Amino acid sequence: MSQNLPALLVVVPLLLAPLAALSGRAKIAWGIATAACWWTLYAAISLLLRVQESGVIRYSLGGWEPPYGIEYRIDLASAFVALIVAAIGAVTIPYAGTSIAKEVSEDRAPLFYTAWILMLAGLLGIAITGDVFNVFVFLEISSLSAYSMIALGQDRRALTSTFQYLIMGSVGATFIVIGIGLMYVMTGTLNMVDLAERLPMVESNRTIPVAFTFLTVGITLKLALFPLHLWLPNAYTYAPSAVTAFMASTSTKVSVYLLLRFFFTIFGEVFSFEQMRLNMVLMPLALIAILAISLVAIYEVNVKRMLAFSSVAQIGYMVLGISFGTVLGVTAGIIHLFNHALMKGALFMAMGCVMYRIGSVQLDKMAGLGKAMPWTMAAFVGAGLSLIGVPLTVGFVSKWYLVQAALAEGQWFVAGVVMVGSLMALIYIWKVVEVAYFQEPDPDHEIIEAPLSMLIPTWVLVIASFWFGIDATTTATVATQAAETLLGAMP
Amino acid sequence: MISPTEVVDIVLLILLAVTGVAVIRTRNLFAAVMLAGIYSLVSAGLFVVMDAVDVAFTEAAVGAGISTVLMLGTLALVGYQEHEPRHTPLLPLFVVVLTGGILVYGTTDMPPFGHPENPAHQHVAPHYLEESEHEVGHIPNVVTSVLASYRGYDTMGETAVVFTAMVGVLLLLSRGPLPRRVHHNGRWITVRPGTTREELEARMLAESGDEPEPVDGEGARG
Amino acid sequence: MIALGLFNYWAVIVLMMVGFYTLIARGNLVKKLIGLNIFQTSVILMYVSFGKVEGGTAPILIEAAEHGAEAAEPILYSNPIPHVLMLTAIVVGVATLALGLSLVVRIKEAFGTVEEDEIQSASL
Amino acid sequence: MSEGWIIGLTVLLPVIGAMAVLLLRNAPNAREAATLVAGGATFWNVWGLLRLVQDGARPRLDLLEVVPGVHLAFEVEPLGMVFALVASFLWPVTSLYAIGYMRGHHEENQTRFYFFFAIAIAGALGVAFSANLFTLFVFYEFLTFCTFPLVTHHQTEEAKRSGRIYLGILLTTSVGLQLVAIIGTWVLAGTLDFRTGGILAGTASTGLLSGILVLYVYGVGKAALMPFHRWLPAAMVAPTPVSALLHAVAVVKAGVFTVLKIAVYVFGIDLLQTLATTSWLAWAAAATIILGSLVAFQKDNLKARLAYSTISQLSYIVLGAMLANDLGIIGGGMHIAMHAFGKITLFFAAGAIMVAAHEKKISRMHGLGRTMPFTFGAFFVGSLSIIGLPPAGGSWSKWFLGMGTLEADQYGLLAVLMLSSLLGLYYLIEVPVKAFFFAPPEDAHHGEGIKEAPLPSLIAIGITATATVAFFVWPDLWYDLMTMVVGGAP
Amino acid sequence: MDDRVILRVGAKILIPFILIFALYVQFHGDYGPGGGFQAGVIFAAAFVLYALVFGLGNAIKVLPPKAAYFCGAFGVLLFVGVGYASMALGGEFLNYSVLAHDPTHGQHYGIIGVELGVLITVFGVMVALFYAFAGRRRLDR
Repeated sequence: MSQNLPALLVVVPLLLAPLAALSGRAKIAWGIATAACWWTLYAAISLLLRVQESGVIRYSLGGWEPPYGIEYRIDLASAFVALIVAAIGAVTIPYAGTSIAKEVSEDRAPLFYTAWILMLAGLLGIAITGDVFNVFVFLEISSLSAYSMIALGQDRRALTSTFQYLIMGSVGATFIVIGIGLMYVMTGTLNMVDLAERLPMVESNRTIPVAFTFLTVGITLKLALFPLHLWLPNAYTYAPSAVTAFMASTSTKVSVYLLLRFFFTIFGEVFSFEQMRLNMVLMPLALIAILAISLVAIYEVNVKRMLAFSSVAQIGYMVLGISFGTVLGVTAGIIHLFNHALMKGALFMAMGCVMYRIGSVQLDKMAGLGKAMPWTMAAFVGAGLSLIGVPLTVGFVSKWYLVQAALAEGQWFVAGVVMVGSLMALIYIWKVVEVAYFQEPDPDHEIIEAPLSMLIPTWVLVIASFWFGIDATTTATVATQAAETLLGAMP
Repeated sequence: MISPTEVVDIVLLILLAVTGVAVIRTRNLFAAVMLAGIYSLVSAGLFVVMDAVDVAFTEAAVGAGISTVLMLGTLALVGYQEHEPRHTPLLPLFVVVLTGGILVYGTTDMPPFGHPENPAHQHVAPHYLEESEHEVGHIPNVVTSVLASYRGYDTMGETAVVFTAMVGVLLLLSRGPLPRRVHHNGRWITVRPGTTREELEARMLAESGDEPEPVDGEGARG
Repeated sequence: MIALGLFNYWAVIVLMMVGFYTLIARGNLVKKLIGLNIFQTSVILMYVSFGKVEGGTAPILIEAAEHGAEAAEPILYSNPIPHVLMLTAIVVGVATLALGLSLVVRIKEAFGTVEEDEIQSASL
Repeated sequence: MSEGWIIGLTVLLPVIGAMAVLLLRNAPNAREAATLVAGGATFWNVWGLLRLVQDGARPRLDLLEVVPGVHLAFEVEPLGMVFALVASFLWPVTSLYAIGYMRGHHEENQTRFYFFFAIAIAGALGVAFSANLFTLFVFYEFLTFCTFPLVTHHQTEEAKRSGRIYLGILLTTSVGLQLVAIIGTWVLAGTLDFRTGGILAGTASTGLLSGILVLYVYGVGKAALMPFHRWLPAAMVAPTPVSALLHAVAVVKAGVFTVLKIAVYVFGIDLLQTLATTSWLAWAAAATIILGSLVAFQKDNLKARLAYSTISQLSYIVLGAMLANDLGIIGGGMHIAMHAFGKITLFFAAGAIMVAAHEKKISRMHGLGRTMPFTFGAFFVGSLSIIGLPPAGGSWSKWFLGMGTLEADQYGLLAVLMLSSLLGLYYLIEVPVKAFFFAPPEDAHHGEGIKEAPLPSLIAIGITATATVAFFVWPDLWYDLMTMVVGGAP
Repeated sequence: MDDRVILRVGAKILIPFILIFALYVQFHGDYGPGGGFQAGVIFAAAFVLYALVFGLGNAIKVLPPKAAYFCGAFGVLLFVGVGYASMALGGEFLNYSVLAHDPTHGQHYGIIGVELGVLITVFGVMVALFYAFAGRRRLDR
């Protein structure tokens, strides 16, 4: 089994998905989904360990040698991202068991969990594949399942926001397909490594820069980089709580990974940054995302929506890191992938708990929740501190690397913007804290603490966001090595 | 010198353009759907001209067949008429022209259409054409051997996508018992399935005279 | 067909942009999906154009016996890879379309309209 | 037990105390006893460490590596010892005071108060013992957050507003400026450890280093250099023991301590002297000294007046650091201790007046000295120390600061120190003088039922007032420690 | 209903031929254009035709929605199952060569298996989609 582990990481969920669909009972389907999530966590951890030990793992699907067949190619970056996805899946699925039972009708639950497993499989497939067209296929699996889950939100606006997401997501995917086609026509191959070898021969050609442009635009649509982020706030706001937590922590992360993969592995940093001057585009956009979108978040009164805008701003941080094009910058980007997954997951899950009990996440409805739901709000504050970037939380580690990357390049202004961004996070997190702790609750409503099955997963992420903030050596080492691999500084 | 196939190619392309523009212009959605079907059919023809018989077959079955049926089914539910656009289409026009312009710029360095020496035809494809007979066995249709074996994993993904679509559509559209319409005090009230009698009575008491909000079909067929 | 030069690509690009325009400029959700459909079909057209080989034939191997007289010269086949990719893309396209249409149906039920601006004013 | 773990225990003891407080929340007497015991134990530990430091040892505790190359670590050196001594000694004293105050004032949520109080002390000790900039920053921020519930203790609208200002300014400066400077230091020097002689020398152009110095000095918002001083008066909405400990000792001293520490161990005195912005910053501190005094002058609310006096006095220490010579550093370091004891006496007295007579305004305290002679007597002693007059400890630190300005040939700054003392003479001495010698306002009822504050509070006031005088006679402890900091023999 | 007689008779005659054509497309996929996907669509088209002519109710009797749904899931299982089978026999996932002694035979079996999976899924999904859309009635009527 062990030599087939790369394939099993993805195909076990793919086997379990139809089984969940056929199970017909919500509980059984949930059990199957849990099995799928935990299996992938196990597999992702073993793969990461194995990659650390013995380098890149290559696995030829169907036994066909690349570039003739499709291969899975797992280096540190992909193993790390796969681990993020799997870990978040494993933590959110117990949570989903309770929250979905309330938000989605029982007879739809089996289908819901099927979509959940499919999304997991799709994201993992993107993370470890070594074939560009295979990326597209798995991107569509994850996108379609995401659409169907978001549309299940209780507010009718869930439908329109899903439609908006579907349109923008499909445009993004089509752009990616166009880019892949243009690369193919100039090189005759779809394998990433093969492409990386053959692209330099035709780089001076006009077609490749255009392919690069289309891929970049397509992927940035998927990862919701400003100004292509319009779908994200709506989708995150109206989706069922568990879905928001799962998606916010995984799907944009995988898109960021794709960006890394295309920029560094396939096109190479020399082409991406010296010839295409990528940083000239990405850096301003990232900075605007950090400042402008954080400002929007400050004025938002729906807390889920506030957090969604904050996600757009945080994506700005990741892209900012990447836009330096240095090992330090990419390390910052990768480590923030992980860190942001932990803290935003926890924040959205805390809001899910609030939703579960009071049916709303409007700021004015949350008065006095600090007393009524102490554990939930403590989780919110804990993860919020991380978002602000208080030391000994993961958010600080991200900022540490990001600012370091900026200063190493002499970009003091950029470092300043990063800090201003985290202060803006302070403002919007603190708005919630003040309402929850400084206002008296509505005495008419008896509000009790969220159920343990939701609190425990939330707290797992909160504790993790402190744990990996206090001891960030592991994550930082992996991220640095991954960045070095991507930039080719290491064999 | 222009060969007959090239003439066909050009004619079909022009036909497609005309159909496309007609789709934009018409406000009748039924016509638009039909034109989209025709668009698929014509492009299927074009695929045949360009030797992509499998693609043509699929496009005809899906684009002209299934897609049209689904769209007509939708139209039956949502109505046939499109409203006048209310904003000036300047921004979309700009985006489209920019995108198209960049693409055209990208093609200017491309090898000419159909040239056998194109890099795309030099690297992996010849391996399939030459070796599939030994490697996969006697399957003359190379598309099939690539689809099902060399890139079988993509096809598995594709099957999963289809399955995902079904999961999604059923999540959205399936419903068990339809909402009932109950006559009360001279008005019709829509009652969601699963409403208990007590809830219903309480609601009737509370009802002030507004038509209830549109009902969401909860419950699934399974 | 070499005589066509790049004309074929350009024509395909124009078609793509027709679809793309319908997709982003129109407010009717069904019309948007039709636009998406045209957009994707045109991308398929682009790929298939990439696979075309002048003087070639469909990538279905011809037995030497059938081939007969011309055996001396190798037969040219069109490139099968774009075809394979596009079979997948068509399927993905119809899957997206189905999901989009079912959303449209639900939106109509929830908002009473499928026009974007009316939905916006309804959800305020 | 190894020396390193004594440090760990010292920082941990207040936390253990806090836990005990939480556990004993239903038994007020036991709860307060726990605070006092923990306070005493902590001070005992610090005293033990002091012995080691005086013998030239530098106990060290490496906790863990947070990101590669950056450790969470403690190391005790003389400057940190000064701060730790002040904080750990004044914690039990303040607790004693708080017992009287909180009960006398019928405050709510007393458990939360004692809990965060203890936690804040842990933060202050962490700042004092930090072995590198990172650890210092961690505890610096920790201190900000765990004092927030104390500042907003009353949970009123006003408390909420003040809390916003408090958190806003402290975090804006620390994250926006200080952290950038720290990471800049890391990028330039490749280390964040505090080392005698500094780590930044020769790593970059003096222009860049001058810029980093500015980021540091303004980035330490807790030092309350204008214009980042607004948080301090805002935080005065807190109960008086909080104001006393946190805003005369722990929080503000953490700020100026950080400035001193950065000056000595990150830049080094030699490097500081070459930087263009040093004297400029010294003048910024001088401006704060004067402006703070002038504002204090106009405040009728006693706590507000004390707050602005604190702002002014803190800049003495910043000024001492920016003089960039041994005398300035020694004076600054000693002023940490002298000001702490003096100012806490003043706050204690202000609180005592509030508990006993329910008066906040100075103009309404006329004649009150006759009913509360002990309190106003202590206030007088504290004032002397702040102004820098014998027989109070403050005179020594001011003396060294003055000498420092002369050594730096900054006669203008010396004039500033003089002027500020004159202003202080007026705005501080005014209070006891009017209390003793002026007739009470007509609608006041000072005679009826008002007596001195509760006994625990009085004991606390007595201790700090006595210490203030004692340090005039025996300033050696502080002087010796600070001499070690600048490299002299103990 | 009389005017539909021709339609009904026509459909009755046509549907078997469509089904046979679908099978042809399925199994001739190795030699000419066609394969599981196209065949699945054609199969589904036969059903759609039946439903349109004889009514949704009758179609549901012939093929209940649950069955269509089952097909949609089962095809995926079959496809993935072939992959697992090749794994179990010591090859990589979807390496059909190990399915028989002779690699090309194995490839052949594998391709038949996965094409069948595609057929079943596509057929099931298409019919399920049709049912879902057709079963949804306009509420405002």
